[in-house]
Amino acid sequence: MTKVKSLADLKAMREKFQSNLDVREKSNNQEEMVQIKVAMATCGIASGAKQIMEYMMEKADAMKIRVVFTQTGCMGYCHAEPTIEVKVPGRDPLVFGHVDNKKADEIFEKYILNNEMVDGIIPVNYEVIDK
Amino acid sequence: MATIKLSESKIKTIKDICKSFDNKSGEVINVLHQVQGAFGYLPAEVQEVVAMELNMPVAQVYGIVSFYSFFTMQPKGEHPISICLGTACYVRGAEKVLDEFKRQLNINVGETTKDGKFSLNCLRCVGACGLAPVVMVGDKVYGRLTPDNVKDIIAEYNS
Amino acid sequence: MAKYKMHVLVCGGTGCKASQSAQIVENLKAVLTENGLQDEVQVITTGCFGFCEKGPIVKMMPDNTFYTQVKPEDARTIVEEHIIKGRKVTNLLYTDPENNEHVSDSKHMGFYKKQIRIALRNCGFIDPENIDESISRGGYEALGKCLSEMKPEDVIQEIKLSGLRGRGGGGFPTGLKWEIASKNHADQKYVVCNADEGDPGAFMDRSIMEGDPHSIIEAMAICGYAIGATKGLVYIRAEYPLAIDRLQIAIKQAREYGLLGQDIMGSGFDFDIELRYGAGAFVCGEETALIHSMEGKRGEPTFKPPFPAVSGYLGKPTNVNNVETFANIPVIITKGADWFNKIGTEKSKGTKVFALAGQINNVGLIEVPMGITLREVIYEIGGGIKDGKEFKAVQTGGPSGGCLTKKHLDTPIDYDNLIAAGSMMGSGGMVVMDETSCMVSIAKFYLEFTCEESCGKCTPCRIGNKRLCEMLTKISKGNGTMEDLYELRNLAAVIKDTALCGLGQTSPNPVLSTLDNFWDEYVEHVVDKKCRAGVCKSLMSYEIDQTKCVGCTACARNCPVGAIKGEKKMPHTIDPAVCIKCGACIERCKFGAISIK
Amino acid sequence: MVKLTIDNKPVEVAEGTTILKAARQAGINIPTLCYFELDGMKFENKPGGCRVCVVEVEGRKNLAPACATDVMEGMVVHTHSARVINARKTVVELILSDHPNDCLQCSKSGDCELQTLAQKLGIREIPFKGEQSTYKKDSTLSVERDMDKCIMCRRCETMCNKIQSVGALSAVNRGFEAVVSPAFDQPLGESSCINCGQCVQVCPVGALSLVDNVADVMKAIADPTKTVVVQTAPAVRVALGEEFGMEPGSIVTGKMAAALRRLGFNYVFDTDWSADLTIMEEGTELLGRIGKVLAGDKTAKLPIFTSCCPGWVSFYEKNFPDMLEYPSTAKSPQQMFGAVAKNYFAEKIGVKREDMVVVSIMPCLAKKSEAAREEFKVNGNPDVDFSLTTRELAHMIKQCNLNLNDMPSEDFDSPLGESTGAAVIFGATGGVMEAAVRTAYEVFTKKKLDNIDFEVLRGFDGVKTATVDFAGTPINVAVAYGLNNARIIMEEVRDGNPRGFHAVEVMACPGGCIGGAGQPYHHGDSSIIRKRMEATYREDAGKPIRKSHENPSIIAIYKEYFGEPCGHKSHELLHTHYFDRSKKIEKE
Repeated sequence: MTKVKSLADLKAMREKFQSNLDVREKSNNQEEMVQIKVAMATCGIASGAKQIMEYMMEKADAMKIRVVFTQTGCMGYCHAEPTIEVKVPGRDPLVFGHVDNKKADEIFEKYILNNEMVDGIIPVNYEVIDK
Repeated sequence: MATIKLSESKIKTIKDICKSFDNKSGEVINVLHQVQGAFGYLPAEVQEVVAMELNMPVAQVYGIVSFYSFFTMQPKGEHPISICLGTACYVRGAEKVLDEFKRQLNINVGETTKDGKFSLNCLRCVGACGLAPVVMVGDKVYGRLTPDNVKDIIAEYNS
Repeated sequence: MAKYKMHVLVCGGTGCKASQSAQIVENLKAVLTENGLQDEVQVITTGCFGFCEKGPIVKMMPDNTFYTQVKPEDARTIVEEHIIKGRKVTNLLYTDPENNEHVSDSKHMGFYKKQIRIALRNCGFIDPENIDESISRGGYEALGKCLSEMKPEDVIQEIKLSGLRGRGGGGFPTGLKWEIASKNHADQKYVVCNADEGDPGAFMDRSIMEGDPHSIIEAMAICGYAIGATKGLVYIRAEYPLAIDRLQIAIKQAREYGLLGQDIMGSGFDFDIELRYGAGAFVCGEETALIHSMEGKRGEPTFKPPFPAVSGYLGKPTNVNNVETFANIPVIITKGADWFNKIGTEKSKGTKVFALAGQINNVGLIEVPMGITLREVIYEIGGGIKDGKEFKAVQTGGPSGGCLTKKHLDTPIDYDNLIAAGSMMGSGGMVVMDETSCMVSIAKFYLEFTCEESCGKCTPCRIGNKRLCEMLTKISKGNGTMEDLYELRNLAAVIKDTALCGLGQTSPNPVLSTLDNFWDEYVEHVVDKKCRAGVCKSLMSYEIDQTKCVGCTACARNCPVGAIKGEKKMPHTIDPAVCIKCGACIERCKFGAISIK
Repeated sequence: MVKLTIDNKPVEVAEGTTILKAARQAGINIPTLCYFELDGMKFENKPGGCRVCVVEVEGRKNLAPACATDVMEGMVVHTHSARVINARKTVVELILSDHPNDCLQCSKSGDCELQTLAQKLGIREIPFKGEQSTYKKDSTLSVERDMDKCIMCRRCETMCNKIQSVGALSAVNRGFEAVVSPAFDQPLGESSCINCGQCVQVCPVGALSLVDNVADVMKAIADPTKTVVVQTAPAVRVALGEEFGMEPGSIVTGKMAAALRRLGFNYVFDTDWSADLTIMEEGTELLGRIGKVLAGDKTAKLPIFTSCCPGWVSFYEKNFPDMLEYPSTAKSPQQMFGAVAKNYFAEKIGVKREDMVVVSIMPCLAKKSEAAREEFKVNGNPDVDFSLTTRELAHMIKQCNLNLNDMPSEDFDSPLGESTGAAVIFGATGGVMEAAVRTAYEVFTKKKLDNIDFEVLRGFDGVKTATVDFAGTPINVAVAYGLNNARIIMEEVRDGNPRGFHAVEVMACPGGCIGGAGQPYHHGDSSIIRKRMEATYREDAGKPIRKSHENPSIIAIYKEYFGEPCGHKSHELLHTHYFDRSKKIEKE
């Protein structure tokens, strides 16, 4: 059994465990964070939504961007799967279609970090899922 | 002085419990908790053996048993019914539920039915105030009760 | 290790467990596995969320959806709808009673809006049986800070500056208590956590121990370091099996991590904790009685001084604090006294946990800043009185407290204001009553409790409270006189003045406060022989309104003593000589024909 | 020193003094009820439970119990403000509301602390009506219990547990039902009680009292077919006078003998006589055991424990069944007297055993139970028929319209009335040991003892030890009173007797028999017991003969009847054996 031998030890341990609780910690103040909803209905999953979600989670971690990932059902853009909705604090939500790893990189580097437009935005004609 | 009669296995159980606490008289409450856990109640003979093992006067053991409401010298029914009379349950009508249990079982608080199936007790707050009024049968908690539910609860254990 | 994308928190507090929350967890796990999602979604059993009225609670993370009154069979819907399809299960969402709208996020619920969670910071958020989750929330960092950066006197100074006062009832300044214990030198000292929560209708300490046991362990160790004690004891009610389990698990985990035991975090400080079990004696909440009980004796209090800080457990200096007090300690150390003492009022700092119960819509556990008003608690957090009835009184402080009325609704709640109003903070029970509560009966209820729980050592409590109770019984039976009311007041005052321990001294409060605030109701019982709430059976008579009765015979069939007579389809009548006033007829009558006069 | 003000009086007392004691020093007597202290005898009972002694301390929220509150610099105390008097009266009214109103018939009437208090406070009616506690009446051969009268002062509990370590009584139940009782509310006689009666001596009310045998004795005296013989114990003569308003420590030996004669006893004898006989037997037994041990006899046990005290005898029979060979087999003086009276003396005066009634006057309650032991009966007829206490004798004298003060001084009858100073001191702790040493020394060394006053064995210490030089042989002796002190020594002996004791004297009661449970109530005033002790040694010093073996009547009876100490005849009449009376667990 690992013993905690100093305060530094304890802090390192906290660091190590923290990601496990990230999902919960983030949920407490999601309004201040980037929220990414991944459409995870049958069509989404079939076109690789799961993989893209995992990729983006790792990407966010690597870039040290605090992102809340949630799964949602079908957004109605089956033609453009995988689709994701990105909500950056202070901006309107945007929905991106045909997201792959390359597109994901772009979304992070250009849109989220620098507010530059990226191809693949689907016009806002969808209904908000939460209603 | 009198001779105390008790079965060998019970004596052994008590001795083992006392020994696990190094036969220290300061541990008497912990010992009584475990002994009651083993036998369900603490009859006089059992207290005598506890006193002897912990080398303390049996009057003091009885002084403790009779002080704490958790300890009982009466065997409980097969299904001990405990009615919460904490404030939250009280203001939400626990007394009526209690009266109904008394009526249905035809026993008073602290008593056991003739067939040994049910015994009736009151307790103060099990901490499930959100479910008030609350009744426990054994370890099972029944919440948001009205006198109408009493019959069904008893029936559940009578089949 | 699998990285979970979603966490489902299920309340594992006693209340929710009683409503089958364990089964919900099992079902959730089963359905998740069925769908191959066991590595995607983590199901965690947490401590109490507080909103017991609406339990069992299930919270979905990270989207923060708060499901209420979930049943085991709802597990499938939650997984298939919410988790797989991403659609919220609307019928499990909380409905705002104001506008009948569904609220999905607890932050937008009235119940949670005004709360500040310090003592309950981790309750309903972490798995209390997993020390890693506690550590990742900063658990044991305060202890680490004390051991590596602070001298014991710095720790005491910080607690003193914070203004923290004992949350168990009396409100004694915690830092001062520690200081006294630290200054008494002895070969052995003890830190005791008083977890013998006995107020009927109060369960905050239980919830903390069930929801965040590590915060107690950490705080006790900090206290041990501050006062120079290496041994800690938790005196816990045997009636709290879940809390005992979780504490035992937590102590074991802390030992494994070296956070209890010898040379904690390489500081050379040793500390360990043992559990001692209460056995059902309310008086053992009093610290000297508690100590005697831990020593294996009858839990009788002794006169103070000597205080436990001088001569306590086994005659050694002992510091006794209650669970909630300890739960505040780590936060004060990490965030600093200055942060803490900005919350609350001038003389009462920080927050207080209350167990909100009674005739109120939102029964549950709340943590609010000191200084909040009763109105805010009852109407904004508590959601008002049940069934739209009228607020009559709120009882705080349990058997040691008193009943407050409408005129106190805007009084800021703190130690001193409550005492000035004739009640007290107590451990935090708060029972709301509507017009159906009779104040004489309420006073009698508490006195019966005190009589049953009196240790019997001193005359005023042993005989005095018994006599008070008998006088109240006499009054509720309609046999009281005005002289009785004056004698009631005199006796109550003498008991308050002469009883041996704090419990005896406060035991007449329910009588005195109801006499003060509901004098008219007492006079009504005595002079008019009337109980306006319809509770005192001897003062009631049941009557059937001949114009409303249709002769359905439901009342007559359900009368246990055959007091109701009448032909079928003809108005019935009640024979008052036979009637035992049980109320069975009223409950059965569908036509509202029976009334209490 | 701490300065404070009590009732506007400046008072200066040592730090750690209670308000109660500070007030007493200032001449202010705050009433108490549960509080009880025997100064210098380590007996203290202050649970702070009755709340009668509450006083007002300026600046404090609540009234403070004077018995348990230490003084503080600058404290301002009021002991009789309106608030205090109202509270004190209410508290006493509450006690009375749960107490039978049968003062007229109560054995404690006139000596009752609650009655005195109610009078002092001028209580004329009890405003509280309600349930009264009722319990089964219960009695052993010595102690009567009427717990309806119990006021929960807990003095008896403290005495039974802390001082005597008997553990028969404990507070049981809680709240209004709380009471002091044996386990499971069983009869006291079935408990570990050894009938020392100290619970009775300290009870402030009539809850615990003695079994009164006055009527039995009066009946025997009235029966013309009976020859009634009375014996009086050493400690009675230094205490009886108190019941008749005399100063504590008054010696009333002659007046008592006169009163007994006027009460109609046929022969007025003295237990002091059989105390001398006890020394002969016990001393010889001691020397015999020492001799055997020195000769390497493993069956002989040392130390020898005295066996005069029946409370102590019951105590070791119940608690140390494995050590029954240690105590002396000599009967107590009461029983030696009974055996001699009903055999030797009855024969001598030609009265049949059944027609002789032996009455003893004892400072003791346990003597009543001792007299009833089966081993002290012949065909169901006991050697001692009735054992009365000092208090009962006083009642009897009063009942017969006699006043001890008016009695002339008379001698005891012969032959069982002659005694020495050694017998007199049996009444005080250490006395039996001193008397035994006076005789054993001279018998062992065949030399005359120059100084017979063994100061080291006197006084109020609970345990005293000394080494006496028997002309080159050091003899280690110990003296204890209070059975917890005795228990500690017994356990020490069981663990190998590290201090090498040869002889140990044990008396159950505080200060020995002078503090016995049958003596006039001392109400916690230990100076009364001290004065009885002083009187005891005064009486000894005034005696012409002060060594038991020099008592001519004792020398005569050995010559005429017993032959030699510990001989065949004395074994038959003067020695006994002990029984294992401990609690047993039997497997079913």
